[in-house]
Order: sequence, then structure tokens, then C-alpha cells
Amino acid sequence: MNFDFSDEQKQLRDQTRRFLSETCTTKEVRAVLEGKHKFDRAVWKGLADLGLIGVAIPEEFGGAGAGRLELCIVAEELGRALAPVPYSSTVYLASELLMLAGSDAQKKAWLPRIASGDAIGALALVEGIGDPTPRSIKVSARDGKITGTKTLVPDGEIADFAIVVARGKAGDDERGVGLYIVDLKGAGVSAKAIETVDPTRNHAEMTFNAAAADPLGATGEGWATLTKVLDRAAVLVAFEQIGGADRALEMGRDYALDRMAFGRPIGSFQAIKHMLADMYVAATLARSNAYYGAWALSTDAGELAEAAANARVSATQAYQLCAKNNTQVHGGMGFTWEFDCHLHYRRSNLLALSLGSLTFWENRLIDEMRKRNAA
Amino acid sequence: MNFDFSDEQKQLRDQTRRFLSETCTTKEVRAVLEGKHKFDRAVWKGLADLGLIGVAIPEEFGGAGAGRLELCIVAEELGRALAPVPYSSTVYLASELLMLAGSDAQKKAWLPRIASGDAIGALALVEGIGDPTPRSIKVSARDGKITGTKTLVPDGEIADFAIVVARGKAGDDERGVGLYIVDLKGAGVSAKAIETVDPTRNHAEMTFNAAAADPLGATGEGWATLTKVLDRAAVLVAFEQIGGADRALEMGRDYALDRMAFGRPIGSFQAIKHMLADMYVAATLARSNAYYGAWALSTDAGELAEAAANARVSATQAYQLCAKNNTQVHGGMGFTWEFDCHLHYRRSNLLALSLGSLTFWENRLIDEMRKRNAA
Amino acid sequence: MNFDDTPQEAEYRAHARKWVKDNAPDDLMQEFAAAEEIRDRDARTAQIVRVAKIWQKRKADGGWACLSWPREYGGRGATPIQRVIWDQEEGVYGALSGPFAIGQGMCGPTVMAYATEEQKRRYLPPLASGEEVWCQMFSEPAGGSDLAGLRTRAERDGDDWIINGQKIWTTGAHFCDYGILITRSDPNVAKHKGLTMFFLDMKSPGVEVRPIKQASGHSGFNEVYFTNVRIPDSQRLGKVNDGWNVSLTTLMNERFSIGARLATGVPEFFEFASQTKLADGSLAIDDKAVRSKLATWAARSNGLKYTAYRAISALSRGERPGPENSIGKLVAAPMTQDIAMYALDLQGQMGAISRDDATPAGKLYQTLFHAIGMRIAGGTDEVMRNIIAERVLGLPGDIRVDKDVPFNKIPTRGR
Amino acid sequence: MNFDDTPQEAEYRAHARKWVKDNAPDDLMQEFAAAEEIRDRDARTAQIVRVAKIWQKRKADGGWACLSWPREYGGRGATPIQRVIWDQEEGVYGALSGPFAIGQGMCGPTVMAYATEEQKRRYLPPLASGEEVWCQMFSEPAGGSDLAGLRTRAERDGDDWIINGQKIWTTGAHFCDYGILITRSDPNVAKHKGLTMFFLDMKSPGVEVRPIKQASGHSGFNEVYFTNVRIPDSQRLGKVNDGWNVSLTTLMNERFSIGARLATGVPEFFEFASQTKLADGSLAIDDKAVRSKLATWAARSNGLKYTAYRAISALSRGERPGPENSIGKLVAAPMTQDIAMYALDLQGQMGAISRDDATPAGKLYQTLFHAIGMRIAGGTDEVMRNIIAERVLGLPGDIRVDKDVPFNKIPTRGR
Repeated sequence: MNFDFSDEQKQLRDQTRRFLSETCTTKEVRAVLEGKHKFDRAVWKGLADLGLIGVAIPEEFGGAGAGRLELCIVAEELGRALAPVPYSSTVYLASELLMLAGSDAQKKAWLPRIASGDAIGALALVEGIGDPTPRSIKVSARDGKITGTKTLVPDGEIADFAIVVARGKAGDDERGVGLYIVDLKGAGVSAKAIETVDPTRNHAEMTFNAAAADPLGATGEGWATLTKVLDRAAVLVAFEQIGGADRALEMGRDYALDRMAFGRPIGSFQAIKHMLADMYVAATLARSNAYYGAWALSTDAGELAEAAANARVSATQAYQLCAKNNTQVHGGMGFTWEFDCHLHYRRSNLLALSLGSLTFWENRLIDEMRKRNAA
Repeated sequence: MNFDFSDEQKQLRDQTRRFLSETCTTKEVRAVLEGKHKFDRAVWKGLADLGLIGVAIPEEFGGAGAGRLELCIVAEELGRALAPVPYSSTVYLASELLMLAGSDAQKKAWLPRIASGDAIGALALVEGIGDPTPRSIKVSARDGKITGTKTLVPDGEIADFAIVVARGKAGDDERGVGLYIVDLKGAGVSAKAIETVDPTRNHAEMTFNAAAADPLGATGEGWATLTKVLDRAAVLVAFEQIGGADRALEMGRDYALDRMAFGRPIGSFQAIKHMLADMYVAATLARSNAYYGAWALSTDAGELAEAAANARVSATQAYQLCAKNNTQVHGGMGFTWEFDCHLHYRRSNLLALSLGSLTFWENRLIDEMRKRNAA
Repeated sequence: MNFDDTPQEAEYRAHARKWVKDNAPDDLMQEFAAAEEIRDRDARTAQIVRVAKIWQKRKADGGWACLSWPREYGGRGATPIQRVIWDQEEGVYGALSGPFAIGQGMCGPTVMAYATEEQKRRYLPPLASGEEVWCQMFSEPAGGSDLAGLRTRAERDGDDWIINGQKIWTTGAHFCDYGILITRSDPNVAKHKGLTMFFLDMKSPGVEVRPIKQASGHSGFNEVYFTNVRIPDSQRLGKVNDGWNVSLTTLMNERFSIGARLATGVPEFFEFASQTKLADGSLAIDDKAVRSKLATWAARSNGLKYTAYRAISALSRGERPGPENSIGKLVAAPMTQDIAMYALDLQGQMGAISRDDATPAGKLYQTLFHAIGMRIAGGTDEVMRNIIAERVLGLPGDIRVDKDVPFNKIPTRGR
Repeated sequence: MNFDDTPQEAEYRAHARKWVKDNAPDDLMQEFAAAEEIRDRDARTAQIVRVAKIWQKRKADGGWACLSWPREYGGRGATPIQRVIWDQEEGVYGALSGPFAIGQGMCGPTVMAYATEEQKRRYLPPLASGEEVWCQMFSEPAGGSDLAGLRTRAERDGDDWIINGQKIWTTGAHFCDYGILITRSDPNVAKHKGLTMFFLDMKSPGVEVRPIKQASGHSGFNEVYFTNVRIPDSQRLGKVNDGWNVSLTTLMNERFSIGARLATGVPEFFEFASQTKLADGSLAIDDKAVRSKLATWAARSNGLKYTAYRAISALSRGERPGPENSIGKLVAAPMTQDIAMYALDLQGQMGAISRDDATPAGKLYQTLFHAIGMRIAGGTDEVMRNIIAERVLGLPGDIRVDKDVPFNKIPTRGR
């Protein structure tokens, strides 16, 4: 059994961590937080130069042709560094959707530009409160034109193209849902910034007014394609979360060792020790579950849906706990803008909702457990 | 505002506590636990002699004619002492049902015997897994005869009479449900002991084979009567629970002060201190909620259903937490038969299910909150 | 057991109710609410303080300011239960007096206990009437839960003391006229034994107030820097090096706030769940998972409410409520955080939006950050559990390695 | 990343699998299961031990007993990963060897590290083959989490030691032939410094074994009383007064149980929820509240499983897993307790019934009591959190007031 990353993959991790620790400190993260830029272009360019954006894109489309395990490695480091870049939108979602459902022409048109860092992608899915369902999709795609409003699109303001989930046929069920590539530089597209709990990641409300759309796969297959890619992306977001959880745990541990109260490091009080132990436990369970997700992702195993949901539930709980407790360990300092605790508190709450709420993934986990047991 | 018991009521508490501390130590509780008796007759007789069984029964029927607040006082003390007597079945349920729905003749027949300690009552309601609903009632009452099986009747083996919830008319809804008094000494009644998590309280499966039944109120009103009495009883069980929670907290605190490890009382370790603080918090919230329930019970306020559910949810959680944590504070000793921790662990888990599960009362609380807000 | 007033209480309540009705500051409430929309901190503060002073002066003229204080200091010698009745009758308008809460609740009692008679007659009446505003300067970057670990120095210089150092989390310092200040006057003795308390004019040369930017991005608190600030010895409160005992008077009054309504998030969540549809089209409040969580939260929130009623009943009987009332914040603060996170979750990705009018749970979004501070201010969750364990349950205190160690010998870095 | 064996591992696995298939003790498993129904403790134990000895002997003859031990002591010098592969292939049959777990897992390694060569050749092979059974006597009524607080005295008498005192929670003492025993040989020095370890014949005069009745009413453990029990000095393990270090060898082996399957209650609850209808007629697993709880529990349970896989992978690479594997019990024990309580709740009043075949959650009922012990045995939840905080995260140890204090000067009552 080798339920771990390979030595080469660990080298990739070291390399990515080194790069991010040099170029993506919390100074850079805060520049985006404070509105100086909408994302960090230097980090984005550096990731492209290192081949990390196209790490899983086949070589024929300009990528590195590595596998999904390498993506997991990069994801963990981006989460750890709180990287303010549109990686998840572009790589986990847009790129994966193109690779799964795109025609050769579509792949040729977009994948090389993604890999080189020249095209940022986004997924335009959400149309209101609650986790999306086929029924919630009202934005219409008719005669090659998209019309309607997506209420929250991650990276919507900075993306070059979006994959829009839209209704290509009448009705309110899955059969009418399709995916459409929209060049966001074209006519009929407008984006309005939406501030979220974590302003280090761009979000926008996007309105399409007869914007030109290129169908990605057949209408009616859109929801199934989306579901499959969301499962894959869930594993990758879980890696971002465990990266963040580990960092928040380290911050809490370091502060507990340094900070004195009553003549002792606060980390010598059981209340703090045990809070940190609980964070460690949650982070460890989440890491192990993420690894199982990575295995399922990399082998495209039948267990992917269950493994992804399991990883997401575990990672969401772990990162929220670690970020929250890290803030508490920091006491009054954790309540200041100056300390970095709130960066993880923000990110943990943002990622908890990405690709669907905790409740959504809990239900998906149970559904998949039942399917497996019924089989 | 006087959101507290009166001085007279506090005297009743002191008197009851004194009586129970003399006659109902854990030695007596253990005698029942170990199967030496099915309940403690001496305690039962003592309660009757002190007028505590009939405390809320009107004087004309042989009771003390006091109010429901006095019942709350007694309930708390019984819970604290883990009293192995059929008080809840006889007093909160049978006696209350008789007072609410009984004819003058029925009251005359039973209430004086209850007050004097000569008649033990029981409520025969449950017919299987899950919280009872009108639909779950299959035991039939036809032509003055009851037939069918009640799967779990508290105090079923020791009761002299039962109030049986049975189906007096065809159908599966509330309209066919009635209440019936059955003299358990009569023909067609059999009881089989059922061991539960807390053997200090008697339970039986009861089978009725054309047992003679005396209708208590009209068929069709049975479920409504029952619901009202369950709300009242919920407040009283909550008082038993807060009595038990307080005792478990005291036990844990005392042990933490006495028991040494690493040269210090274990109560000087924050892990133990904070566990006990959490128990105190839960017990305090539960007590305050129980008091509100007592007010609603004693005034028969419109808020009774909500106050009862609120008290039950809070008291169930508090007693379960206190009993569980008390056991944990006791370490290995808490895992022995010899120490009394498991007596509260048992009772807390029994009472958690009495009159309906935590889930049942949670749902009832929300339903009642909605009604109030809609009004 | 009842919720009824005694005849005397009922009479007092009728009196208070009539006065509030006759003087209802609905116009001020509008200005107060409007201030929330002002983005510039100084302008916002100025409007809030202006409105607060109008209401406070009106109350003072009517005899309702600091009503439990003696008449000679601006109060009317009311009993604690009369104070509670007033608070209930003042109701939502009480929020207007927010800027005076710390000065009247903590500084006033300290001045009353330790200042000279002349000082009391000079300072307390304008503090009661809101004409002068006070703040409290205890916390320091290095002295949070361990308040006595503070480092702001006070050095004697003739009839004066020279103050150097820094305070943090000072509410209202930017609009206050006076403040009480605890300092280290002797670093060579054990930490509790070398502290001295003063009051000072916040306009004194060398006092600099800077806003703190909080995790949420807002600025409700200040840092206060002291550079060679001169305080006359006559403004010392209590004996030299006895500041720790003086501070206990102040802090005891901080915790003695019966029935103060703590935000629990439960009404907001109830409203949210009653209005919000989940992905399957059902109302959130019909969802079993939501119901189970809400029931637990509601019962805890109700428990706090009725615990306060029990404390009020004790006051009504003339008893003084004990430290058991410190459970309020410990229960409410982590619960609001949990509620906020759950409310965001139920909205899916849209839950992340931070504009509080953009989503049904917008108000709960603010709670996400508010809860961080609530779990720390006035004692962290962990300190509150220690207080309950030690003062209510009688468990031993934590082992004190810095006891009897001279302050300047206590290590300041953990590694 | 894969779950595949290396070629060598695959070969070893095939070999083990074939042997297990050829020697499958299905008949013994039936007898083992039947023993559970025997109410008399001694008769039940006798049957379990008899069956265990047959299977263990068969394994020993086949070369599968204590396979990581050196050949000369009854093993076959296998690597840790080979040991894991064997455990996986032995599968459910491994339960048969339960009576030897402590002897082989804890006593054996201690004997191997500290006994003479002659003793090792005498005692280890029959321990491996199950012909002799060993127990471990460490815990005392006064020394639970604080193991070194033990009071059983060992006094030198010529070439012997005289033992007086009491041990508790001794698994299997009533059917064991030998045991290792830690004692206090010098009460005048600090508590860790005055301990000495021995092994002894459990039939020695003055040894009395009494069953402990547990909270559940069952008796799985014993107290062992020592009254002037004589142990030859030749049966000392390690140096005089060095017993603490010897005990660390034993305990390190206790915690080094990779991938040991801990009961989490999750499969049982899943099955229960899939089969049980709630009051509204719906299946429990369709209830949102049930789903939310189960999802969290399942994810934690899965996390333990994959954490074990990571540890096995480290073994496979020749690394030794660290203390981070101590999370298993800390996660599983309180979780099983919560699961059991919730399963009972979902059944309403019938959930209280204790006969495990009477209700759908009957198996979970037993967990209610089992969990109490699980949260304590081998380190309480609180001790496990301390271990993680200190050994994994590097946080400071608790303050030790009894350090360097002579044992007989340490207070024994808190008040």
C-alpha cells in the first residue's frame, strides 16, 4: 500500500510552497483584500510560468500533462498561502469542464490560453439563495445567445470566459440544462462586483443580454457533466481547505507557545492545549479523507462521488474549526485587522460554501453511502 | 417579579429532601436495581404518609389540595434521589388524567386510593418503536373490553390500574382514540417485565385480552386529553431531570476536589474544571427553563405547550450531559458498578426518552414557537 | 411563582412608564439609526454622542439618570430592582445611552469608592447627566486575560506621576473627556502588588488616541498611547500600589449587569428560517436538521432569559445576585457564531455575500465577526469557564507560577 | 497513490491468505460466539480461552504466531508491514486470539527487552504459542491517569521481594499464568524514581484475583490483591527503581497498534437508520436531522480508516508511525457514545430497552456502557488530548507540582 504522494509529487509540493512563500505572503493577500487589485497577477503569472496552471492539461493543449494528484498538491499549497488567484474557477472548473465535454476545437481554443495564464475562466451557475438544482436554472440559452442574471460568479469580474449553466430548452428539469462557453470580452456581458466574506477572492453578479454562446456538449447532458466536475472540484477544494486548516493550526500553536499570560505560555493551559489538540484531530481526519478523495479523483474511481463528499464534509468542518479556534487562541489579537487570523476565518467561511454548502455535501455523502450499500 | 418558589414551597423541598436522604439513599436505589424489589415500598408509603403523593389532588378526594408548583418541588427531589418509585406514572400521568377527564365517580373511585398510596397507576401508551402518534394506536377497545399489546408500560408490573390509550372506533386517526381505565387486578391482563437502561424503574410489556375497561372521557377526545397531560408531565419530568443533573454535578465536583493525580486535585486541571463549568451552565439553563415551565403549568397558561417543550429539551440535554461528564470525571471509578455514577447515567438516559424522545420535544418546541409567532 | 410586580414595584413602573411615554425620544432614535449609515468614523461618532447627550440630559432632568446613585452625585438613591424596572421601561431607548455605559457602569462606581468628596461632587453629576463622558483604560497588548500583567509605567515626580505606555481596546476614548487608568508603579514587586489607579483628563498633553481596525474592517475601539503624560497625585484612586484592589471594584461592576440583553442570534435565525426556502423548495424551518439545531439554540436562549428573571427576583427580594450570572456571555457568544455559520450555510454560495441587506441572513452575517469579539471581550470563554469553576463551584485556581515573583522577573516570551 | 501491495507484499499476502483459507477456524468461531451466551463468567472464560488456545497453537505451528518476534523466541522475524498484512488476512479470526493480546502485545516486548536470555527462551515461545497466558498489572485505584502514583509496595527480603498492595482493571488475570507487575520499591524518592518492575507466576501464594463488576453489570476485568507475595529478584525486569522506564516500553507497545479496528458505531447506526421508520412513517435515513449527524460521524469514521492507511503506508516504506496515531480512540470513543444516545432517542421510549435483540438499535444499546470504558481505558480523552498537544504539537507539559517531591510527601487527599 502506498496511500501517500510520491517523492516527485512531494518535490512539486516543496517547489510550489517555496514559490508561494516568496511571492504570495500575506502582504500580497492583503493587497487584494484591501481592494488594491482584483487578484494577484504576479502570482498568477508565476504559477503559469512554473506550469502549475496547466499541470493537468494534456501536453498537446499546452499543459504539463501530469495528473490530478499533482493538482491536489498545488491546491493544498494555494489554500495554505490563501492565494488570491482565480485558480479554482479556471482550473478545477473551467478547464475540467472543457476537458470533459469540449470539442477538439473548443479545447484548442481555450486550454493553451489557460495553461499559459492568458485566459481566466469562471463557472456561472448560481442564480439565487440555496444550493443550485436543475430547477433553479432560469438563465436561458436560445439561438446561440445567453440571457439572464447569475447572482454570484466567483472570479466573474476578472474572468476572460465563463462556462454558463443555462436552460437551452423549455421546462424546469435537468433535460433542458446545457453548458455554454461565453467570451466575456464580447457584447452583452456585464459584471458587478459583489463583496463576500473573503474579498481576497473576486466575485461578481453577471448579467447576460443576448451574449454569444458556444454550446459545450449537448443540451440535456449539461447537469450530469457539471455534477461530475463538481465532484472532482470538491476533492481539490478539500485540499485547499486542509492546506488552510494546517496553516491555521500552526499559527495557533505558534502563538500559544509565544504568548505569555500569568507567567506561562498560554499553550501550557489545558483549555488551549486541548483546543489545539481538537484542531489537530480534525485536520488529520480531513487530510486522510482528502487523500482518499485524491485517489478516487486520480483513478476516476466509481467511488469518486462518495469520496468527494466525504472529503468535503471533513475538510469544511476541519478548516472552519481550525480558523475559528486559531482566532480564539489569539484572544484580542485575533480580533484585529492587523493579525492574519481573520484571513483564514474569512477563507474558511468562503470555501465552506464553494461548490455547495456543507448541508449539500452531507446529503450527497449519505446518498452515495446508500447507493453503495444497496449495490 | 417573583420568579422563584415561595418560602413555604422551599420548606416543602427541605422536608422532602430530608425524608428522601434518610429513606432513599443509593442503598435503597440499588436494592431495586439489583432486582430485590420492583420498587421501594417504604419510600412510597413514606411519600403517602407525608401527603406527597396526593399533594395536588383536591382535598375532597383525599389529597392535600396544593398546586402544581408543589408537585414540581417533589419531582426535583425524587429526581435528585433517583427514587425508585412509580411517582411519575401514578401522579403526573394517571392522577392528572383522572382529574382532567374523569367523571366524579371515577375520581372518587381512584383519587383517594392514589393519595393514600394504595393504588399505583400507569399509562399504557406505547405500541412499538418511535414516538406514539394517533396512527400508532392499534390496541382496541370494543364493548367495554380492551384487547391488544402495549410494548412498554412504565410501572406496568406494579401498577394497580392503568389508563390505556386505545382505539374505540375504526380508522387510524385521532378521532378513534380513547382513554380507558383498566383495573389490572382483573381478568385478561398480563404483564411481562422488560428490562431497560434503568432497572430502578419498573417497566413491562402488557397484554390485554378482553380486559374490562371503563372509558375515561369520550372516544375521540382521548388524544387531546393525553397531549395536554403529557405537556404537564413534561414539566414535572424536567424537574426530575434538573434534580438529577444537579446531583450529578455535585458528585463530579466533589470527586474532582478529592481525587488526586500528579500531586494535585484533578479539579485543578482546566480540562476537568471546564467540563464541570459546562455542566453547571447546562444545569442552570435547564433550571431556569424548568421554572418557566412550572409557572406555565401552575397557571395553566396558554404558553404551556411551548414552555413544557422548552423545559424538556433543556432538561434532557442538561441531565444527559451532567450524568455523562460526571462519569468521565470519575475516570475508572465511574466505570465500576460500585460507584454511583452509572445510576445517574442510567436514569438520565431513561428520562431522556420518557413521554417522548428529545427529537419529539424539539419538534414540539419549534411547532409551538411558530404558532406563537403566527398569532 | 409569578411575573408580577409588588405593589411598590408596580407603582414605580407606572411612574417610569409614564415618564418614558411623555418623553419618548423617537426623533432621537431616528437620528441614532441614521448615524449607522455614516461611513466616516468621526462624523458617525459625533452624531451618536450628540444624540446620546440629549437623551441623557433629558433623563437627568427627569431624575432618571444613574438612578441608583446617591442624590448628591446626580442619582436618586434607587434600589437595584427599581433600576431594573427603569431599564425595562426605558426599553429600546436605552440604546441611546450606549456611549455612557462604561463611564457610568464602571468608572462612576470606582470614583465613588475612591475619590475625595470634593472630586465626587465635581465629577459624578456631569458623568450622570452625560455632560462629561468617561472611559476605562485597563487592557494592554501584553495584558489581556492576565490583566495584572500590564506594563504602562507610572513614575513619581514630585506631586505628579509621569505615565508612559499603551492601552488597547479602549471603548470611546476618542470622544471621552475623562478616563480611569491603571498603571504599574512598582515593577520590583509581584505583579498584583505594584499597580496604581488614576483618573485623568483625556485632553492631557501626551495622550494620543488611535482607532483599532478590527477583523471585520470596522473600528469601534481605540489604542491609547501615553508619552510622558503628567497626572497630579490628587487624581490617584486608592493607595499607591493598591490599584489591583481598586480595579476589582471596577470589574465587579462590569459583571453586575443583570438582565442585560445579550444578542443570541436566535430571533434573527428564527425569522430567517421562517422565510427562507431551501434547495428542495421547502421552508428552512420545516427541515428536520434546522429544527433540531434551532430547538437547542432556542432552549439555551430561553434559559438565559429566565436565568435573568431569577436574578431579578433575587434583586426584588433584596438579595445580590452572584457570579453565576456570568454564564450569559459564555452561552451567547459561541452560540451566535454557530448560528451565523449555519445560517450562511443554508443559503448556499450566496451566504458568503457580506452586504447585510443583500440576503435573508444578512444580519447574521455581521454576527460572524461580532462573535469573535464577543467571545473575548470582558473575559474569554476560557476565562469565564474558570470563573464559574472557581467562584461558583469552588474548584481550585490554576497554578500560579508568577505568584510572588517580582514583575520584572516574569518571562515575557514563551520561547 | 494507490492501495496496491509491492510485489514482495503481494507474495506475502498470497502466502498468508492461502494458509488462512486452508486452516480456517470456522468451527472455533462458532464456539467462540456461543461462549457469549454463557452467563457464568468462569465457564464463559474457560470456553473462550480453550478455543483461543487451539487457534493460537495452530498459528504457532504454521509460523504465524507473534510473527514479528525473532525466531528463537517463537516468532519468525517478520517486518511490521508483514505483520499488518497478516492481521488483514487473519481478519475476523483475529478475534479468537483476544486473550493473548495483552500478553503478546505488551508483556512480551517488555520481557524481550529486560529479561535474561535464559528467561526469554523459557517464557517467550509458550507466550507466542498461547500455551501460557500473561497479563499486565499496572493500574491501581490511586494511580489511573497518574500511573506513577501507584502504591503497591515491593520490599527487599534477601534474594526475594515481598509484594503488598492492589492492582485494578487487570484484563484476564483470572485465566493468566504469568503477569508483569510494577511496584513501588522506594517511597522516599520522587514518584517516577522509586518504581521496580517484575514478572511473576499468577499462582504464587498471596495473589488473589477478584472480578470487578462494571457499570453495565458485566465483569470483564479484575482486581488483583497481593498479600506478602514473594517474587525472586531474578524475576525483576530492569534495574531496581528503574521501573518507570521499563513501563514506557510496555506502554509504547500498547499505543503502537496500527490500523487496529476501533468500533465507531457508524456501520451499526447506518444499518439501523436504513431500517428504522420514524413516527411520521419515513425511514430514519431520509430524515434531514439524521442525515446531517450521520454524515459528520461517517466522515470522522472514514477519516480514522484512511489515517490508518497512511500509517500502514509509512510502515510499508520502513518508517515508524508516530504518536499522531493516538487520535483513534479519542475520536471513536465519544462518538460511539453520541451515536448510541441518538439511536436510542430515535426509537422513542422503546429505545430504553436493554435486551440487545429486542430493538433495532439493540447493539448500539451495549455501546452506551461500552463507551464509558472506551473513553477511559489506555488514557482518558483528556490524557489523549494532552498527548497530542505535547508530543505532536510540542506544547508545554502540565505544571508538575509533584516533581522532585518524595512520593510519601505527596498529598493523597484533595481536601
